[in-house]
Amino acid sequence: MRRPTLLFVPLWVTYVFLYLPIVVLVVMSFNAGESAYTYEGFSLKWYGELAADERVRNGLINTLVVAVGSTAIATVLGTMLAVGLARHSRSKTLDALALMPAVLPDLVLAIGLLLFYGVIALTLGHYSVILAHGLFSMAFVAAVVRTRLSGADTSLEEASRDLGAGHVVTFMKITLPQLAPGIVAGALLAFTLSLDEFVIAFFTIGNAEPTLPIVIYSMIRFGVTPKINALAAILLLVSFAAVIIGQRLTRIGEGRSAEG
Amino acid sequence: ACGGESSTSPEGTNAAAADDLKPNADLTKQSIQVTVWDGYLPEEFTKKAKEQLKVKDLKIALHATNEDAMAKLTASGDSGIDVAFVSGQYAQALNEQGLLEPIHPELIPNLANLYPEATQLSYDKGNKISVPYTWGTTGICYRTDLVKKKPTSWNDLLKPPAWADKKVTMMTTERWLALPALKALGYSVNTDKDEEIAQAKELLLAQKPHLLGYDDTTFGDKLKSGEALMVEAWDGWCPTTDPKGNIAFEVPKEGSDLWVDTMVIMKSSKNKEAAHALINYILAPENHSWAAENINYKVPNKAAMERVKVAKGSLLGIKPDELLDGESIVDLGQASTKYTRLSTEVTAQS
Amino acid sequence: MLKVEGITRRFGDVTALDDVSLEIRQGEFFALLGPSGCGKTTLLRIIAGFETPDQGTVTLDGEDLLALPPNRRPISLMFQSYALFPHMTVAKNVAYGLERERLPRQEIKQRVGEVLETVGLTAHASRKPAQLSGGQRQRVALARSIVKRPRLLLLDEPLSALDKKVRADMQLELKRLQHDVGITFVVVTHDQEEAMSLADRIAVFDSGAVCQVDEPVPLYERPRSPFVAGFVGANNLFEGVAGDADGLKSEEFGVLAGRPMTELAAGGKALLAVRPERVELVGESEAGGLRGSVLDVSFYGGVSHISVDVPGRIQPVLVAVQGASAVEAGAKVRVRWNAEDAVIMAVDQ
Amino acid sequence: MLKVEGITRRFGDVTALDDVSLEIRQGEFFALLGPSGCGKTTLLRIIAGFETPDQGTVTLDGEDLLALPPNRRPISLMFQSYALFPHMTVAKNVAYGLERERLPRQEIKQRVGEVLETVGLTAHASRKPAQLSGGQRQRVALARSIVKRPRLLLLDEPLSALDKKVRADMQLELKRLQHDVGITFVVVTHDQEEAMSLADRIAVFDSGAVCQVDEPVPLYERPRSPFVAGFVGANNLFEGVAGDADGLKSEEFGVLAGRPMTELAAGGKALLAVRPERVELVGESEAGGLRGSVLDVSFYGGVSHISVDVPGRIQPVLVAVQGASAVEAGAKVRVRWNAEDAVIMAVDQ
Amino acid sequence: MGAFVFLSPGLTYLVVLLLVPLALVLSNTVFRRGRFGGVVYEFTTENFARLMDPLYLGVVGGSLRIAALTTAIALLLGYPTAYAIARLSPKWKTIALVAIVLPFWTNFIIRVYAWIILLSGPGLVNSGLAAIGLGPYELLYNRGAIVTGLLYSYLPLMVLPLYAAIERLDPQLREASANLGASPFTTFRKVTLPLTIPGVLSGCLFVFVPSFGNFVIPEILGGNKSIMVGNLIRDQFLKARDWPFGSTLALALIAVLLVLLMAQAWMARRA
Ligand SMILES: Nc1ncnc2c1ncn2[C@@H]1O[C@H](COP(=O)(O)OP(=O)(O)OP(=O)(O)O)[C@@H](O)[C@H]1O
Ligand SMILES: Nc1ncnc2c1ncn2[C@@H]1O[C@H](COP(=O)(O)OP(=O)(O)OP(=O)(O)O)[C@@H](O)[C@H]1O
Ligand SMILES: NCCCCNCCCN
Ligand SMILES: [Mg+2]
Ligand SMILES: [Mg+2]
Repeated sequence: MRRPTLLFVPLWVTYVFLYLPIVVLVVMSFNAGESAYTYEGFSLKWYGELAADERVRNGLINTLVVAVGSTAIATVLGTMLAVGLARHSRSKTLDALALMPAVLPDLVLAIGLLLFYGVIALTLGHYSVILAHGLFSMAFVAAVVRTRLSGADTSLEEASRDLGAGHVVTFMKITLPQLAPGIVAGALLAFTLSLDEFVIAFFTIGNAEPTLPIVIYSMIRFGVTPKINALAAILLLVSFAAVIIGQRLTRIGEGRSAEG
Repeated sequence: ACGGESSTSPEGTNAAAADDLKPNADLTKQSIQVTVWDGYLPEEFTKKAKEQLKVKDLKIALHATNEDAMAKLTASGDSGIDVAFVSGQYAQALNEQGLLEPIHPELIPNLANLYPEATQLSYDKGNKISVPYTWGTTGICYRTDLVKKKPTSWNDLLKPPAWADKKVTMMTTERWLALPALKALGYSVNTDKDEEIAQAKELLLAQKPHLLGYDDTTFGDKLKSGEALMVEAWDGWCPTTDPKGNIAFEVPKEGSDLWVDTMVIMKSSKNKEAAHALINYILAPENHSWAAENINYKVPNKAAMERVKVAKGSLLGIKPDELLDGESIVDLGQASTKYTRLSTEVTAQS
Repeated sequence: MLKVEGITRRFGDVTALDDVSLEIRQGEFFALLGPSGCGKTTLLRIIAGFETPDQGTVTLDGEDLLALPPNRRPISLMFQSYALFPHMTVAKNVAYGLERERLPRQEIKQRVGEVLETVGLTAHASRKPAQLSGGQRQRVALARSIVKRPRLLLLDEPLSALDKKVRADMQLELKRLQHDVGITFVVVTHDQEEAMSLADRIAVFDSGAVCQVDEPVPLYERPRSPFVAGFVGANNLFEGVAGDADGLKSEEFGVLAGRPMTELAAGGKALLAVRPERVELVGESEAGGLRGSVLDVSFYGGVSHISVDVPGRIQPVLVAVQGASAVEAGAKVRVRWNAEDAVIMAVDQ
Repeated sequence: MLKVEGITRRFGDVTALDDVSLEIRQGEFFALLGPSGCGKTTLLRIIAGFETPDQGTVTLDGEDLLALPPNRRPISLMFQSYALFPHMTVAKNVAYGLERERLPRQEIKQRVGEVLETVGLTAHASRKPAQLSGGQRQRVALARSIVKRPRLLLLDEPLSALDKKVRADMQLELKRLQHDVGITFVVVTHDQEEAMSLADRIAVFDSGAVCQVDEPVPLYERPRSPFVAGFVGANNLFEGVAGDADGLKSEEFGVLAGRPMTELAAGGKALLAVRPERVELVGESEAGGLRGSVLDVSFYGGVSHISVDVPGRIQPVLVAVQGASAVEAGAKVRVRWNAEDAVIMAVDQ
Repeated sequence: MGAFVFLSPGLTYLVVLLLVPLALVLSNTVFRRGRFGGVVYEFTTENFARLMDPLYLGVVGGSLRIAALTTAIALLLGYPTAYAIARLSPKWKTIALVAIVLPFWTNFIIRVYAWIILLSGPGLVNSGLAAIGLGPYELLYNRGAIVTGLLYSYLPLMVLPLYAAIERLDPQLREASANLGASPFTTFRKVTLPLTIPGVLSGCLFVFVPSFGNFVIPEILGGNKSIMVGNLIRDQFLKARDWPFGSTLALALIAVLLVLLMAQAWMARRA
């Protein structure tokens, strides 16, 4: 069928909206001047300053550690939860409970967790942030996966059971691949949310070395310099690289499964 | 366990109730965890202090605001923090909750370097629970090239002239939000009288439509970019040393505050001797002067200030006795909620 | 072998199965025949374990089947909707059940190859289901369930999307499987021809209940109820009362030749059924039978169906003749049949 | 009316349609008959506008159809997979197309009621598709496309899930629509009987190409190619060479009686086809025909199929007789036919 | 059996790290603030009485309006976007989707700051407008700027679930609708939209909630001039150190969200 080009107007509006500020950030990162707002000529000096900033580097590492850890927890538990709720439960209460961390404002969750960690006298650190991020990420993963599950054909699972597969094998071989796009989307969402999460991390990291958003938050408190723009540009570059590598990897993965 | 109980311990816990600390304790067995504002200590601080004090470990955590620090220090069972940097009234509040270890002056010989004025701060007379690190005041920071008339009164900010309409900012942290109005009305910054606070509110509400915004942190940038012409500012954060030389600071004639950022030692600390040793290290003139030179805040350390070269336009020249003209902000306990409400009422108004 | 007893299943206010009992013998080819929506799929799903009956028991060689989870039942079900795994190739789909039995790879490969050969999809082994036509998908589903050689194979409309030719091949293949491997088959179909040509025995369903279980010829020739008579083959039905030795007393046509299936109460309401292929079409001038005029001639390939409008009847009388027919619409004719070709049965009130 | 010219459509390396040309006349009932995967659905999708051909044109009364978006084509398509709207009731599904025409509510209600009556789903009007059986869904899909009374109605396997009885009703209904409303029909089917009984003309497809377009009786009786002969009806085929006036010269059986369809080059490879119902089964002692023994007897209701193993042939010879047959497997018999009942055609190399 | 295997790990996690902490927060609501912060375990209902103060109710109402407006715009922009992405070829689909989330891999705060550069008095938008002889307009430090920032931050949370819902629609349903005479728009309204309501609801929830509870964006882009309920809560915990009242505000917020969740469940069931 012919595609009406009109259909793609909103898409372009969205991309312009999403990328205009990003482009501005990147351009301003090459600002020779001190101001984050007014461009005064080209310079790479802010990148040099950034490179010398050990806190930013460590912040980035900590952020990745937290994001990978919490995404792993959230993806596994969230997927299981979605399947369990969709296939083995009729409880509306459990449904609501599973969605709650995603719909609870960060602040409430942060305060609650802080109180809780205090009560059990846990010395805070990166793992307490991972647990906290895992909690809301799990809800996001579960929600996305369930959206996919609700449209999935249950007769596929029945067919698998009929062919002699137990619950677990059916889950691994049939349900999971069916859900894969949902799980990947959920994991991506979880990872993205964690990378960027500030409030909860701020409250639950204790005295451990801060994650990048916390570093940025405190940098910004003392005024915005193009150094922060340079950081944004680098993050963007890293993201692009990650995406391209990720694409390559999935393509290799697909190639292999097509042969088998 | 949910945060500090409301302690009934009297103001200024006496030293007799404190632990016995050994001046010659083996510091190599102690590790120090500090929480401090970002940028408040030099980058090489950790390495140098660790070397010199010979402590087992020294770690720095950062907080952005007093509030953040309070959340850390009061919420969980054991924060793990030995030394914290907070503003004076917060030190007072922490002490009210029984969370602070009294200062053992015998372990901090460098206390002698402080200005005498720095031992008479109203939230902690005699430095019983805190040791001041920086101090300063609040005033109007402005663009000399763009204002039509130099501001001299808080009213210049509260009722901006037409040329400054929507080009002024106020601070949002509640006590500093109220300060210009209270001072303009001639009241104490520590008032707990409903009537006075209500009048301040009227002034602030009337001001709101003429504001660019409320800003605690980036007002300097707004001045530099010309978005703002006059802002309420802490002295050190007013970019008077900007090379363009078009920014100045003025303490309005109605008077202002004296704020102090201090160091405290947590009662829960297991490394109290090392904590004292660290404060003593910071008070050494060659160390303490760093703060004045790099964060543009005056330090209450006579010996240190004498080493500092005052740059052109710098506000470091303000003398301690001038500073003491300012009124110290103290914690108001229950009455502090009145200020929260005031700031809510002002900011919620549309 | 398989014993279904007193099974009832309701969905809300729909009773899909109503006290159904059946017994299926070892090695038998059993067909469930019935109109759309009569509960055939539901029964298979209960046997396979995907639906729980509200009442009743299902046993396989005396063992309670309902207590076993679906994957422990030695039963394969071919789904009416195929339920092919969309992310697997045809070969992977077929191999799936064998892999669950942990057979050696070599054996799996060989058996998959054989069964794909059988269903004529060797060339499509590495395609995904989305790239197949409807009939091709059905064959994959069939291959996937027969490759396991289960003790009991349940097939839900296995051949409905296939053309006659492939269908005939498949039917032969199913029969061969039944003989060679000794699998017991239960096939759901709404196609009476398929049921009759394949099955050893047929159960006719109507609205969730079993009407008659019989071998094909008796079922066809001696239906026990008007429903079966009407459903199995396009019977010509005449209403009347029983009692006459020669046939059915009809109000409009007098006595119609026929034989009662069972002892009938004289004077009771009854129905006479006669198959289209047993009805003879003769010239108007011949003796006997009923007069009428040809309404329509339909050519079906091997046979032609001629509908004859007989005054006094609403439904035309259907006559089947081999090959193309020479009569034309509008011709005046007579229809008649031999008494032994017509069945008389009671109508239950 | 509808003219399809030189349509080609490829999916990757599969050529679903290969230079297909057809002409369908106003008011005609046209059937597309062909094995699974031969491209029937693809052709309908091109006509309806959901697939763009790689080459070729489609015109409706001279107007270029390919230039119109699907919703502007005066064509209804009934999807093979039904494509019922899962969130709407049966009645809503059926009313959907009428609502798009902004008909008065009263009229919509009435027409929906009528069509549901026709397909026997009045009682299910307020159910959702998920609560229906396979056959019921198919009938909803059918109702949804016929209710619009479009100029051209494309039906993709409209009756495959229905039992014989409902199917016969539906077939009558389709024919009535054709006559009363004057709709032109294109029906896809793999069921040759359905094609023959319904259609005015039939196009036989094979692997994306049209093999023969003809009326049912000629198609059945005079297939022009071995494929058509094999596909339409279960023909018995014999190989040999043309040339003899009486029939086909076969290596194994000598001359077999038959009539050539067209002029055949003497000595060219040829095939003789004879319909099972044209083959006569006689005692071993009778004269003529081929000797063999009965392999299997299948009862199909109206007819029985008897397969006879004839030494010298791999495939058994199929014989159709009316009703149940008395012969049993193993009996020694002869098969024979009249010359005018067997067709001889050339085999293209 | 299956229920236990699949549900118990996640549920345990939820109980320990969600319900228990929330119970701790909620228990605060019936106690008094200590003189210098903290909690005094003395029963009181004063926090709830305070909640009814028009001052606080007004802030809650204002936040609801801002969040609702943001959500509505996100839906209006996000739906066609997700729809267009779902119609792309598989290869472009992935790229288009990644492009939606990519900006998020920089940093929330930096991205919000970028809008200051764009919207401020001497900023880019005003410069652009000046070039065509318009403005300058006050684009920053007002509600519009807050909504822009919220929209910018949470639009992808609308697009992703919508995309998931649209993508799994059987394309034949759209075809059937077109075939029955429906224009693309009618097909959208009658078939696509109703069948993607679950995705719409998830997307709306994912945008509404963080918008409603936000406090960073009103601070940065709103110039702190119009606070939202998130600022209120944050201030009670961090500034006023009035945990009991902060907890009570949090409870109000949770209550609003529970109502929304129930509405969502109800609508999803009807769809
Ligand atoms: N999940 C369900 N909810 C409600 N009713 C149902 C459900 N499943 C089946 N039914 C109803 O139960 C009856 C029997 O359905 P079933 O699928 O067993 O029919 P069937 O004999 O297989 O028909 P077909 O030949 O058309 O496939 C039908 O009336 C159907 O509408
Ligand atoms: N989207 C597609 N991608 C790849 N191959 C396809 C696609 N659609 C159809 N085909 C192939 O094109 C050929 C014709 O398919 P089509 O669906 O038209 O067959 P059909 O005649 O309708 O068969 P059936 O009677 O089984 O429904 C088949 O070989 C099929 O595998
Ligand atoms: N960049 C903002 C990340 C927001 C994450 N919110 C999680 C919701 C927790 N309730
Ligand atoms: Mg069925
Ligand atoms: Mg097809």
